[in-house]
Amino acid sequence: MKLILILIPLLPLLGFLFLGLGFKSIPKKVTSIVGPGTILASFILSIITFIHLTQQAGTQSSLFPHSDVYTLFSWISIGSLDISFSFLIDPLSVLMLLVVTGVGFLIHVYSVGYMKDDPGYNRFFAYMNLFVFFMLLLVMGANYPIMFIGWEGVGLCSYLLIGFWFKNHEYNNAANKAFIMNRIGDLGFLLGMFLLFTTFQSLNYQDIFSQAKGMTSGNGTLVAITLLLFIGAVGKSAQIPLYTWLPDAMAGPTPVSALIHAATMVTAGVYMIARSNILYVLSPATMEIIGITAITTALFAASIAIFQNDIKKILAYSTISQLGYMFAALSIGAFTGAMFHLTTHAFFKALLFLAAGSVIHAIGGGQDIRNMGGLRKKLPKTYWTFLIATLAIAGIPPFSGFFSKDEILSKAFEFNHVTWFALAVGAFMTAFYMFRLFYLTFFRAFRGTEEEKHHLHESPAVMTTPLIVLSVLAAIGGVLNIPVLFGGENWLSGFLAPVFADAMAVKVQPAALSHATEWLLMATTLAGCLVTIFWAWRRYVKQENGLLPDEAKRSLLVQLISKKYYIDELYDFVFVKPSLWCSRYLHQVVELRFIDRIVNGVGQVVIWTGNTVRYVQTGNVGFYMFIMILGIILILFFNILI
Amino acid sequence: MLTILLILLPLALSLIILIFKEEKAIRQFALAGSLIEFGVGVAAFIQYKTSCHCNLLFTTDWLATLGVSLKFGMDGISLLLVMLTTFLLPIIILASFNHAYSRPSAFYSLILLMEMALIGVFTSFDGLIFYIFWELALIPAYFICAVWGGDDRIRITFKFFIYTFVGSLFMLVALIYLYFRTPLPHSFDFQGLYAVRLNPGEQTWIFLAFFLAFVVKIPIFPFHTWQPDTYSGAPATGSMLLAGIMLKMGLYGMIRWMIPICNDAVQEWGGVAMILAITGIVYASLIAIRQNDMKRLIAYSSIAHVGLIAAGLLSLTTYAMQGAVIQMVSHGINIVGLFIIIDLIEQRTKTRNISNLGGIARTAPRLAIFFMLFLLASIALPLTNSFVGEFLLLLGLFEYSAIFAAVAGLTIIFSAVYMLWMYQRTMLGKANEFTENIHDLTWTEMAALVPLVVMVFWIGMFPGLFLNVALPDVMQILNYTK
Amino acid sequence: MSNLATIPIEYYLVFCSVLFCIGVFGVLIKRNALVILMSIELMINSINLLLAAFSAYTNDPAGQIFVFFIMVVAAAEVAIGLAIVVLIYRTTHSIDIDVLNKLKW
Amino acid sequence: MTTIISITILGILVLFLGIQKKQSWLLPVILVGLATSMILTILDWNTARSYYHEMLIIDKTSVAFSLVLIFSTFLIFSLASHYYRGVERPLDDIYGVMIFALVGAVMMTSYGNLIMLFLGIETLSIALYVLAGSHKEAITSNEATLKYFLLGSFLSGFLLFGIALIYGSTGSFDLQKISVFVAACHGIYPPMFLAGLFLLIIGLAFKIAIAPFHFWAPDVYEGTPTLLTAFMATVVKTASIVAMYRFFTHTFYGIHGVWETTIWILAVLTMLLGNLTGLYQPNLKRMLAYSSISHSGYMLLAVVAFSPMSNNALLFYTLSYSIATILAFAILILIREAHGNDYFSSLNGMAKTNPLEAFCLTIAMLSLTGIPPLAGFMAKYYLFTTALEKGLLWLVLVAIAGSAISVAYYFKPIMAMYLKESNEVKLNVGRSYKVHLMFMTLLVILIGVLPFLVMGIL
Repeated sequence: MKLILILIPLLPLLGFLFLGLGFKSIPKKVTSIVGPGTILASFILSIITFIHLTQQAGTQSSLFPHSDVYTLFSWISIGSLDISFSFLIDPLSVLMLLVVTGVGFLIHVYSVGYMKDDPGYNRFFAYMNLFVFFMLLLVMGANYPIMFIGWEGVGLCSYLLIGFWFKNHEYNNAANKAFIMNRIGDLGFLLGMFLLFTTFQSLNYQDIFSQAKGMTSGNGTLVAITLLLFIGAVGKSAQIPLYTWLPDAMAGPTPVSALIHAATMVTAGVYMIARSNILYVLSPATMEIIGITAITTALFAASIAIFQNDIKKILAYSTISQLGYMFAALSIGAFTGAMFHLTTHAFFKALLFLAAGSVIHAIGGGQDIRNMGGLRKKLPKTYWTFLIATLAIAGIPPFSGFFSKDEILSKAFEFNHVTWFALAVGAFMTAFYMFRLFYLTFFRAFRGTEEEKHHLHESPAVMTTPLIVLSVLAAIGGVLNIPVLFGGENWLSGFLAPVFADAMAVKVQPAALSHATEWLLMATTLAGCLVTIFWAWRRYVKQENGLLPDEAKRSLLVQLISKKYYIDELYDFVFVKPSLWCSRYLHQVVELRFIDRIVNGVGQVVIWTGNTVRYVQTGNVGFYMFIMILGIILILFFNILI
Repeated sequence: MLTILLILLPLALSLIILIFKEEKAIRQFALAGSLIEFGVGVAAFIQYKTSCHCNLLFTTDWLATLGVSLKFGMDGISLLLVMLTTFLLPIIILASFNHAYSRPSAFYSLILLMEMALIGVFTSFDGLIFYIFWELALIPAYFICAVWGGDDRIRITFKFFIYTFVGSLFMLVALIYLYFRTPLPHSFDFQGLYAVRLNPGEQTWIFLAFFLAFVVKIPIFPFHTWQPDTYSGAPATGSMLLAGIMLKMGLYGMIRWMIPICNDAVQEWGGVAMILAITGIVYASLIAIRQNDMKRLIAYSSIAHVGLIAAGLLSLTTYAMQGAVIQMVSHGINIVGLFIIIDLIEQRTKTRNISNLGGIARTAPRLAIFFMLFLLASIALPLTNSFVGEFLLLLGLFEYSAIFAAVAGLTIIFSAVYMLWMYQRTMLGKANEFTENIHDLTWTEMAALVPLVVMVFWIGMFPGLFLNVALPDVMQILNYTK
Repeated sequence: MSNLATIPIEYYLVFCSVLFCIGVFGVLIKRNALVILMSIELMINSINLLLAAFSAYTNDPAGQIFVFFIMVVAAAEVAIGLAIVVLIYRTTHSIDIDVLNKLKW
Repeated sequence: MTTIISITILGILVLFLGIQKKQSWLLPVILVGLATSMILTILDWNTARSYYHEMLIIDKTSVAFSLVLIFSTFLIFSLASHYYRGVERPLDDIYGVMIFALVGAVMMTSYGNLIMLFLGIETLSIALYVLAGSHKEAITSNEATLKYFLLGSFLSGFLLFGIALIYGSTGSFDLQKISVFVAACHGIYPPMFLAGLFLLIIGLAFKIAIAPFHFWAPDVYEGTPTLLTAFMATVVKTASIVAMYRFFTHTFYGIHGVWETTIWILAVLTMLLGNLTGLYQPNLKRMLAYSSISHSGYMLLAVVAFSPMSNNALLFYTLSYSIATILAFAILILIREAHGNDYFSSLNGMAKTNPLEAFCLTIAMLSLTGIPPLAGFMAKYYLFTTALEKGLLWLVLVAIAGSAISVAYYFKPIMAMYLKESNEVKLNVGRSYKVHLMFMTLLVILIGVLPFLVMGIL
């Protein structure tokens, strides 16, 4: 078992080393095998682990059931600080393992086709493998430092992959932006860890959680810890205020966006909070803050998505808003819901990106949906898969998104109605902008240039197969957690239950909803979605002029939104410019004019004195004699007469 | 015995090398010599026993009348630094091969002499001998930087010399003062000096004297202004020696002398000193963001990094102290790596200005990769050496004061900002007339860089070995402050 | 001896000091090398007188012997001094001490 | 005693050789003679005795310092052949006078009686007046000798007056008797005696070149022929400081309190003035003059804090100082010869044209600065510890500040030699001279690294 666990992250790492050190010399064929191969292998291994875990369920007697900790070696150990390189296997991490490796594998396969003609082919797969390695560390780690290794590692890989086409400084800037914003979060995470350590004298999940169980709810330290960790999550999962890097991150190749900026990395924050559920449950204040942030983000991002025209940017904003959903779920203690949505989202959002990728591929680089349209005929596979994904994200039954969203919504309703309402509105907006995107891309006549028109073609099988597989998953992903309502048995909840057991025990459970209410809610949201979809259809398929509304007619609000609320400009004005100015000021004025001048001043004063003193040496004997006599008189005077 | 050998070998080499005439022989001799020295260092490392606090002791009377004795030995901390020195020297020498330095024999002789002085500093357990080596190290450093340096070197290096010299004079006074406070017969032996009980007033003065000496050397804001000029003015080899090893003398001095001797004062004034150091972190990082000369940028970043180390030391917590020791080694490795890279770039493009560079990643990918590795190391990415150090340092600081830790932690963000900026502007983007047709790393250059990278990840992944070596002595030092 | 004893020692002391001071002032005021030389001689002679007086009063011959030493030395000094003055005169055609101040600062 | 006699005989011998027109024999004879007299001196080691009713007292201290003096003279003489090469006038007079000056100096280290002190000083001074002017054609030399003579004889007048007053109040010239008197008067001292004491101090201070009686030094040093400047800067200074020291330890240790403050102030004044004024000097020789002034300031520390250790410290200091200074002057001679002047600009790029000489001068400068591990550092360190032992913290701080300042001017030649563009003028140096330079350099380093050879022998 241990070997398997070691192999799961090790294989991608080996893949990375092989491709990385092998460098340009490795032929593309080998790469196309090694790259996805390693991931496939660890996917299989993950499945084995999964099976192993389900079999031995309940047979464990460790601190929290259904979990194993495998220690490889002690990493840093001083006194009571003992950070060991150890993996934790429990339902939560296994679920993440499956998602990461599974989706990761599909995307790798897709990339084989997508990156075919790229000079940096090997480099690309090296990075991707490295990413998977770090992501696996992140989810498998049995203590916060190991998670942090993965946490920063994935950040690095996202940096490398966003700036993959490094000749373009726009992309590089995007990459830097991503890395630095993540770093801001990481500092929070780091401080959180320190506080954890000073409080619990350990950084292992088990020790911490078992101690935390005993603590009173709303404990100040816990609140501080959870908040600090949440800052980390905000950075990593692109929530307000640290979300602006994600849309820019679309500069990277589309598979990257699919894997890192949709399916896996950005959900790390969700995973982290789900992992430390007990801490969060015990600090309601934090939960409220999370809730507010999450809901604001959800709506905010969705509203921006409505007016974007770059196919990938739209998806990026939709990712942000979906992440908002997940955090909202967490904030109301619906950890299972969050993880469920995380999973389904991984499916359909990855699918969306890949499909978008194939669209872009087909057109030959163009990403502006205003220059697309009518691709339904040209790319049928892409069309259908995209449709499924869109339905899924829009929350149309029986597609996966419906179930995950519905669970969150009903939980929200239990929690309080305002939350529910906000999230419902979010759902409607999602439905709207997704279908806007869908219609504009696939319906009506093609609006691109001529040679683009010629270029149009369905992507090769190597790309479409993953699309199909994913679309299947996106379609039926819901079965993971079919609510009792539909005669399901909430399998996922059952599976994850042990992880959240303590949290659930602590949390005050609101009265469960009656089936009637649930039906009602479901109906309402569904209706709302359908209406918005219809409206989108009216606006973008039927209406002639509705297609490209000219800027002038737009209301101020709309313009504000379509300019992304000028947040980037704001940050630039508030943070970037001042710090640059500060840097220059410190160097030019404080450093050179002040500190250094004082230092030199001392020397200059001494030299000046020397220069003046030396003129006493007049070279005139009489004068010398006079001074001497003066000296003699003084000495005699002071020593004898006084 | 090994200790004294470690000191005498470089001295002998530095004298012998003067007889060689043609450059090739000199270089090979220097390299071989430094490698042998490294071998001796390794031998010492093997012989070293963590159990006893002062290993490989060598003692003999020197000035019985003045209670000065040649007492050389190693505890874990010195051992690590000696290892660092002996490890870096061959690499630095190797890296200097693609320069055609005038009067090579003198050049390499000075380098070896400096190695001798540095090892002397790290291994001497007698106050005066420590001071003698401390000053001795300054002379070769001065000449290396002044004679083979860049433009405006005369002013810069002289400033550097007189600044550090004046600083260390204070230490001399402090040492002599302590000497007279030791019980008769007076002696400079470190135990004797540790044992001196001073009243608060004296403590403060002694502390200030030591602090001034070390703070200038390290350097810590606001005593740092000599450093960026010197680093950028010095020849590549010089900056490596200064930044990689010599700068550690100050930190080492803090651990070995300042903290144990005036522990009360450290506890009393440490806060203020830490505020200085932490201010320095933010200050230097901010300045680094806007630097155009790569060497200057690194210089400022180094001020920030050592500021963190110093702050950690003064927090007097086990973790921070441990972190400081590890980080001293890591910083040495990383900054030497970065300076080598910068030097290689300058060699190829004849410029060091970020604004002139770009697109090297395409023309010289290996170079870019190594650069990236050292960059990641110096921004403390997990699994690289300086993450271990900074993690422990910040943890220790956090135990001392959360605010300090939070502010000092900003270095994590800032370092990313300026380092990535530098990387982007030099390596990425489109190639220009400077960088169009530069050749990639040669094998000798790789030979210089690879060991560093190995160390980066070794310390990053398995720091246990190094931590365990230092731990008992760190505890020992901290015991004096109890 | 007896008649000498009637004059108290202080008189000698004061007188010699005055002589000495006159010599000093001579040195300070005059610019002429020769005059300065003479003033110095005056100083020395005053000292000789003083020593003689002391030795007489303490009945200790050492003082008077020392006086002879001093005379010898003084003579030598003067010889050198005059030589130097001549040397200077050769080069500068003046014996004013202020003429020569090439060496300064 | 044998020392004085042997040296005197040597002097007479030199003059005799001069009469015999045996110029070529001069230097060999002198060097051999000095060597033998050194040996004879060493033979007096441990035989503490006095001659002629305590006129001369030979003890360890005096022997040690006599050795330093003779050794310095020896070093200087071994430069002479190169310095006076191409001078056709007979040199027996100059050499002879130098040797007689040495006799005076030795007397000053071993006097037991104020008369001997006076005679010693005068023998030294009068000889020096001659030497300073020995370069008759050079107007600077004339000026130097004039200044030196006028000021010297003027101040010796005061010295003499001081002796007279002391004699008057104590009734004796003998140090022992004087100290008996001092002990007898239990803290209340007649003003006449005090006046005498201080006049005596002043007289000596002039010879050592202590501010404010230092004015002659820079001018005279600059004007005097370089070889003899070296003699002044080392032998004369050493002899005078020893005389002062001896006279305090042998006689006035009882009344430490009376003169301590004065010397204290003089020391501070000297160190500051010497170092500060040194900063701005354009030429090496004058710079060395100021450095010698500041060094006499440091030496005063030993006098202020006299303890069993301090004569050791003083010995060590004078020795290392003398060697370093002579070394510097040795290079200076070469430079003046090559360039006709000794401005720092003439040193430019010497490291390229004459690496060895550059190295030697560097060592000399570093040693004078007090950089470990050279002799200068150990000397300063030793001196400062002795001072600190007496609790003279502030004085030491001033001294340290002084040496910090001194870095600025001691590094001028170094920077000129190593960092400035070369002016392609090669100094022509004989092999023997090279050897001599290396010998002195080696000494400077050795004494620094193995200080126990010299330290603590007293």
